[in-house]
Amino acid sequence: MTAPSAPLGAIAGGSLLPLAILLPALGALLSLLMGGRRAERIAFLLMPAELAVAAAVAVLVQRSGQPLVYDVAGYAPPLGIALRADGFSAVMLVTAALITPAAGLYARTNFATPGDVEKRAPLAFWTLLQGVQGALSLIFLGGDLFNLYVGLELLTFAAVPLVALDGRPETVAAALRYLLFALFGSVFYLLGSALLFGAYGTLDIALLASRIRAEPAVWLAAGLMTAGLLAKTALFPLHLWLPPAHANAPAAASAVLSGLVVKGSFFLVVRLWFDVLAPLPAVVPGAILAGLGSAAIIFGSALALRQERLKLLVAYSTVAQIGYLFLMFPLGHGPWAADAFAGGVMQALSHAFAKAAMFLSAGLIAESLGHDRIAGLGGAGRAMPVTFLALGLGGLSLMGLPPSGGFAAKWLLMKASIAAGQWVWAAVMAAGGLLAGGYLYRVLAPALSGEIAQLKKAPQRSREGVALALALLAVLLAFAPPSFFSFLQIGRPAASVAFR
Amino acid sequence: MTDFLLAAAGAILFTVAVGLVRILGGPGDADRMMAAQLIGTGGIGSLLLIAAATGARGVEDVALGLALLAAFASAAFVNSAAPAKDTDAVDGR
Amino acid sequence: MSLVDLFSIVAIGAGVFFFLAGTVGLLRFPDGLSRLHALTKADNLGLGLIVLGLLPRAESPLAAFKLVAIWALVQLAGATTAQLVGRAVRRKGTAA
Amino acid sequence: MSVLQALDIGLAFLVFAVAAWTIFARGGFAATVGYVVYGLLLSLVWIRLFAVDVALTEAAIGSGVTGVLLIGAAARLRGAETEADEKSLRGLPRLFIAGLCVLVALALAAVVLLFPDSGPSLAPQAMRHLPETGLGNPVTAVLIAYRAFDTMLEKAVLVLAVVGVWSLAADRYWGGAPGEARAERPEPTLAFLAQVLAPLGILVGIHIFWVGADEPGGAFQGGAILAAMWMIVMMARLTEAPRTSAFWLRLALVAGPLVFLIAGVGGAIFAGRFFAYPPGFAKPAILFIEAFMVLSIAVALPMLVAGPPRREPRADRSR
Amino acid sequence: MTSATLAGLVGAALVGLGLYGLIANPQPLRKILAFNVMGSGVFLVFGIVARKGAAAGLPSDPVPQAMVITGIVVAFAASALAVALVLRLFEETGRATLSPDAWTKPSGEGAEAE
Repeated sequence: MTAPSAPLGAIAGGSLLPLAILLPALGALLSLLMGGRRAERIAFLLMPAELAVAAAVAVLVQRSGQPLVYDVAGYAPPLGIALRADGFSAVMLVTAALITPAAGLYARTNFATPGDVEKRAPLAFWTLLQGVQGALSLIFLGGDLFNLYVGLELLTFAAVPLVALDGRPETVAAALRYLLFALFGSVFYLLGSALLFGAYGTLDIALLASRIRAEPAVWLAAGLMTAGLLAKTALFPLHLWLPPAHANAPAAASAVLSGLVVKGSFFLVVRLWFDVLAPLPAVVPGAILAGLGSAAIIFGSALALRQERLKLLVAYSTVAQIGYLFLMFPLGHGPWAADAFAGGVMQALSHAFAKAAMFLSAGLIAESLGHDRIAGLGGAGRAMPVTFLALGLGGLSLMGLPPSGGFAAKWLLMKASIAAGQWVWAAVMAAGGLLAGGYLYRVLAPALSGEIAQLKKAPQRSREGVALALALLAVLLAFAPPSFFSFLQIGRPAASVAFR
Repeated sequence: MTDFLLAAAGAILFTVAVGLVRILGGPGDADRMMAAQLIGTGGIGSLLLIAAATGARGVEDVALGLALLAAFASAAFVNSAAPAKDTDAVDGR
Repeated sequence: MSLVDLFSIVAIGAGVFFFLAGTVGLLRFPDGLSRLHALTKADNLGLGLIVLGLLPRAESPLAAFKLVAIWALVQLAGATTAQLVGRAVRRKGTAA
Repeated sequence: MSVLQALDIGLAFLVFAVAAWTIFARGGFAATVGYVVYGLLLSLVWIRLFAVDVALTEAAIGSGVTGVLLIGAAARLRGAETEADEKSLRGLPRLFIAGLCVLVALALAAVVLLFPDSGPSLAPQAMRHLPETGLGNPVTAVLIAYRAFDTMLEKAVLVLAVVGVWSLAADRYWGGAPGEARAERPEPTLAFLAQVLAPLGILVGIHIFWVGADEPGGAFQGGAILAAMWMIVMMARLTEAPRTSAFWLRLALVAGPLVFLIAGVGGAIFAGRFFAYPPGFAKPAILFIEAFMVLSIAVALPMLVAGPPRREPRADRSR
Repeated sequence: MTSATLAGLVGAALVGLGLYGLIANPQPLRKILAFNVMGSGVFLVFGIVARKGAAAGLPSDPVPQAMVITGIVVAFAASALAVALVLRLFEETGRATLSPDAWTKPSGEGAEAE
C-alpha cells in the first residue's frame, strides 16, 4: 500500500505502539468471552506483556532520542491514523502499566471467583480494568484527535461502571453523575475537533501543529476542547462528580480512577496546548488554567480538611492535587519552560503512584476496621503499621516534602514560576502544601496515638506490600536522574531547552 | 418538475409541522405516540420526494429503513407500559 | 411536459392533498382517537399516491420495488400502531 | 429564493422547533416522543447534506433503536419526575446558564459562517486510494480501511458498554436473561407485526450491509437494522431474551472486534502493517471482517436496550 | 445561504439547546435527551464540514461522514449506559434524581461500611 510518511515510521519499534493498545483490548474481549475465573487469569497473563511493551517503547524512545511514529494500516495522515510516542507518552505508558497490575494484585481478594462460578463483580472488574488500560494506552499514544476521542469514550465506558460495581444507590448515582460529566466532556471535545477539521482538513496532531494559526475557529475549538477535557479531569469548578465517584468505588478501582483515569484527560490537555496549539500565544489561557488550578488546590484541600471519612478525604485531596497539574500551563514559554513541563509531568507521575497507594491503604484500613471514619482511626497505625506507612509516604508526596516525587514536582514548578516572575503560583503551592499537611495530620495523628485499635481482621501482608511498593515508587521519583528529565523533553517542540 | 417535487415535499413537511403542534401537546401519551407515527409517514413521503428531486443516491434504503422502524416506538411504548403500572400507563397524570 | 411527468404531478398532487386533508381533519375533529384513526388513513393514502407518482421515475425495477415495499411497510406500521396504542388506551379505560 | 432553499429553511426551522420541544416540554414522556420525531427529521437533513450513509445510520440507530431505548425508559420512569421538578433551577442561575448557552451557540454559528464555501477536504485522497481497497463506497473505505483502527476500537467501546450495562444487575441475576419475566400473554398485534417485519427486515439488513461496499450502506447500518429486528421479535415475545452467560451470545458480541483485531494483527504479518490488507485481498478481507461486525452490532444493540439481567440464571430456561 | 451553512447554523443552535438542557434540566432522563440533541448538533457541524469538502466527484467528504457514523454509535452506547444507570437508581430508590438528599437520608449509615 502507501509508503509510510516518515522514514522513522518504518523502524521496527513503531509496531510496538499498536500492540500496547491491542493487548489490553484483546484481554478485555477475551475476558468477557471466556468468563468466570479465566477473566482474572487473562488479565494477569497479559499485564506483564503490556508492561514489557511499555518498557520497550520507553527504551526505544530513549535510544532514538526522537518520538516513535507508526502509521496504522499503512495510510499516512491526514487520511490515516498515526500513533506517536514521545518521552511524556512513554513515562505515562509505563506508569499505567505499573499501577494497573498493582491495583489488580490488590483486588484479587475482593474480586476472586471461587469455584469457577462466574460472578458479576469479578467479571466486570477484570474486563473493565483491562479496558481502562487499553483506553489509557490509546490516549497516551494517539496522534489523531478523533482517534483520541474514541480513546476518551473507551475510557469513560470502562471507568464509569467501575464506580457502581457494588451496586449501592449512592454509587449508582455517583456513576451516573460521572457519566453525565464525562459525556458533556466528550461532546465538547468532539465539537472542537470538528471545527479544527473544518479549518485545516486534518485531525493529525503533528499536521495541525504545523498548520494552526490564531483565528476564531481555532480559539473556539481550543476553548471547547479544553472545557470538555477539564470536565473529565475534574478541575475546579467541574470537580463535583469526582469525590462521590472516587470515594464510593471499590478501593482498587479508586486507585486506578484517581491515579490514572483523570490523568488521561489531563494528558490530552497537555497535548492540546503544548503540541496542537503550540504556535498560539497562550499567556491568557495558561493563566486561566493555572488560576483554576490554584482555586482547586485551595478549595480541594480545604474541603479535604473537613471530611469525616478517609476515602472522601483522599478523594478531595485528588481535587486539590489535580490543581497542581495545571500550574505548568502559564510557564510553557521561556527559559523556565523545561522546568515547568518536567514539574507538571512529575506531579502527574508522583500523584498517580502516591494516590494509588493511598486509596489502596484506605481500602485496607476500611476492610480491617470495618469503617473508614477518621474519628475512629485511633491507634490503627500501631495495629497495621505497613498500611499506614504506605499512606504516610503517599502523603509525603501530596504535601511536597522531600524526599518524594511530589517534592521534586513542586520544587520544579516553584522554581519555574519564580524564574518567570509569576510568584502567585509559588505562594499557592506553599499554601497547598500546608493544607495537605493539615489534612494528613488529621488522619495520621490519631492513628499513631497510643489508643488500642480493634481490628476485625488483620490486613493481608501481600496487599499491604502492593500499597507500600506504590508509595515507595512515589518516593523514588525524587531520585530521578537528570537523564530522566531530558527523556521527558523528547518530542517537545522546544526540546532545545536543556534541563539543567 | 424538480421544483414541483420539492414544493410537494415542503407542503407535506408543513402539514406535518402543523399536526405536530397540535398533537405533541397531548392530551395523552397515546395521542403523542400516534402523532410520532404519523409524522413518520409524512417524513418518509417528503424524504422520497426530496430524493427524487435532488437525485441523491441510495435514499430509498434510508426510507426503507425508516419504514421498517416506523412502528418501533409504539411497540416499545406498549411493551414498557408494565402490567403493574397499567392504570397510569397511558396518559400519565 | 411528458405524460410521465403529468402522471407524477397528478398523483403526487393528490397525495399532498390527502396529507393536507388529514391535518385539517385533525384540527377540526373534536374526539381524540377517532380523529387520529382518520388521520392515519388519510396519510397512508397520501403516501400511497406519492409512491405511485414516483414509480415511473424509479431508476430500476429494484428501486420501484423498494418504493412499493416502503409504502406497504408504512401501511403495516400505521395499522398496527393504531391497534396497539388503541388497545393500550382501552385497557386503561377499563382499569380506571 | 429557490424552492429548495425555502424547503431547507423550513426543514431547519422544524428541526430546531422539535429539538426545543425535546428540551423544554413539560413531561419526560412528551419530550421523548419529540426526540423520536427529531431523529427522523435529522435523517432528512443528512439527505440534504448528501451524506446518505449517515442518514441511514441516523434512521436506524439515531431514531429507531435509540427511540426504543428512550421511550421504554420514559414509560418506566413515569411518575418519577414530579419531585425533581421542584428542584429545577430558577431565576438568576437559570438566566446565567441560558446566557452561556446562547453565547456558545452564537460563537459556533459565527465560526461556521466564517468557514469558506469550499473547505479543505480529504475526498481526493480517499478516492485515490479507493482502488486499493476494492470498494466503491469511500465512506466504507474510511471506516474499514483508512481509519480501521478507530472502527475496531469503537466496536470495543460497544462491548465495554454491554459489560457496563450488565454490571448493573443484582448479583443473583448475573448470567440470567435481561427483561422481566411476564405472565402476560404476548400482544397478538405485536406478534403479527414482528412475524411480518422480521423476515423482511433481515433481508433489508443484509442487503444494506452487502451494497455498503459500493453504495451507501455498510456494516453499521445493516447491523443496526438486524438489531432492530431481533428487538421487535423479543418485544413480541416470539423469543425470549438470551441468558447473558450463554457462550454463543458472548461470542457473537465480541466476534466483530475480535475478528477485526486478529485481522489487524494479521495485517502486520501479511501486509507489513497493523490493520493493512494484503494487496489484492483487501475486498474479501474487508467483507469478512464486516460480516462479523454486522453480527456483533446486531447482538450488542439489543443487549444494550434490554438492560441488565433481571432473571435468575437457572430459572428462566424452564419457562 | 447554502444548505450546508444553514445546517451548520442549526447545528450551532442545537448545541446551545442541548447544553442548556444538560445543565438546567434536573431529571437525568432529560439530561440524556439533551446530551443526544447536543451530540446531533456536533454531528451536523461535522456534516457541514463534510459537505464543504465536496471534491473529487464526491458530494461530501467521506472522512467526516465516517466520523459521524462512529459518533452516532458511540452516542447510542452512552445513552444506553446512562439509561441503565437511571433505571437502576429508580428501582433502588423509587426516584430518579441526582440530588443527593433524595437518596442518602433513608439509607443512613449504610454508606460507611466498606
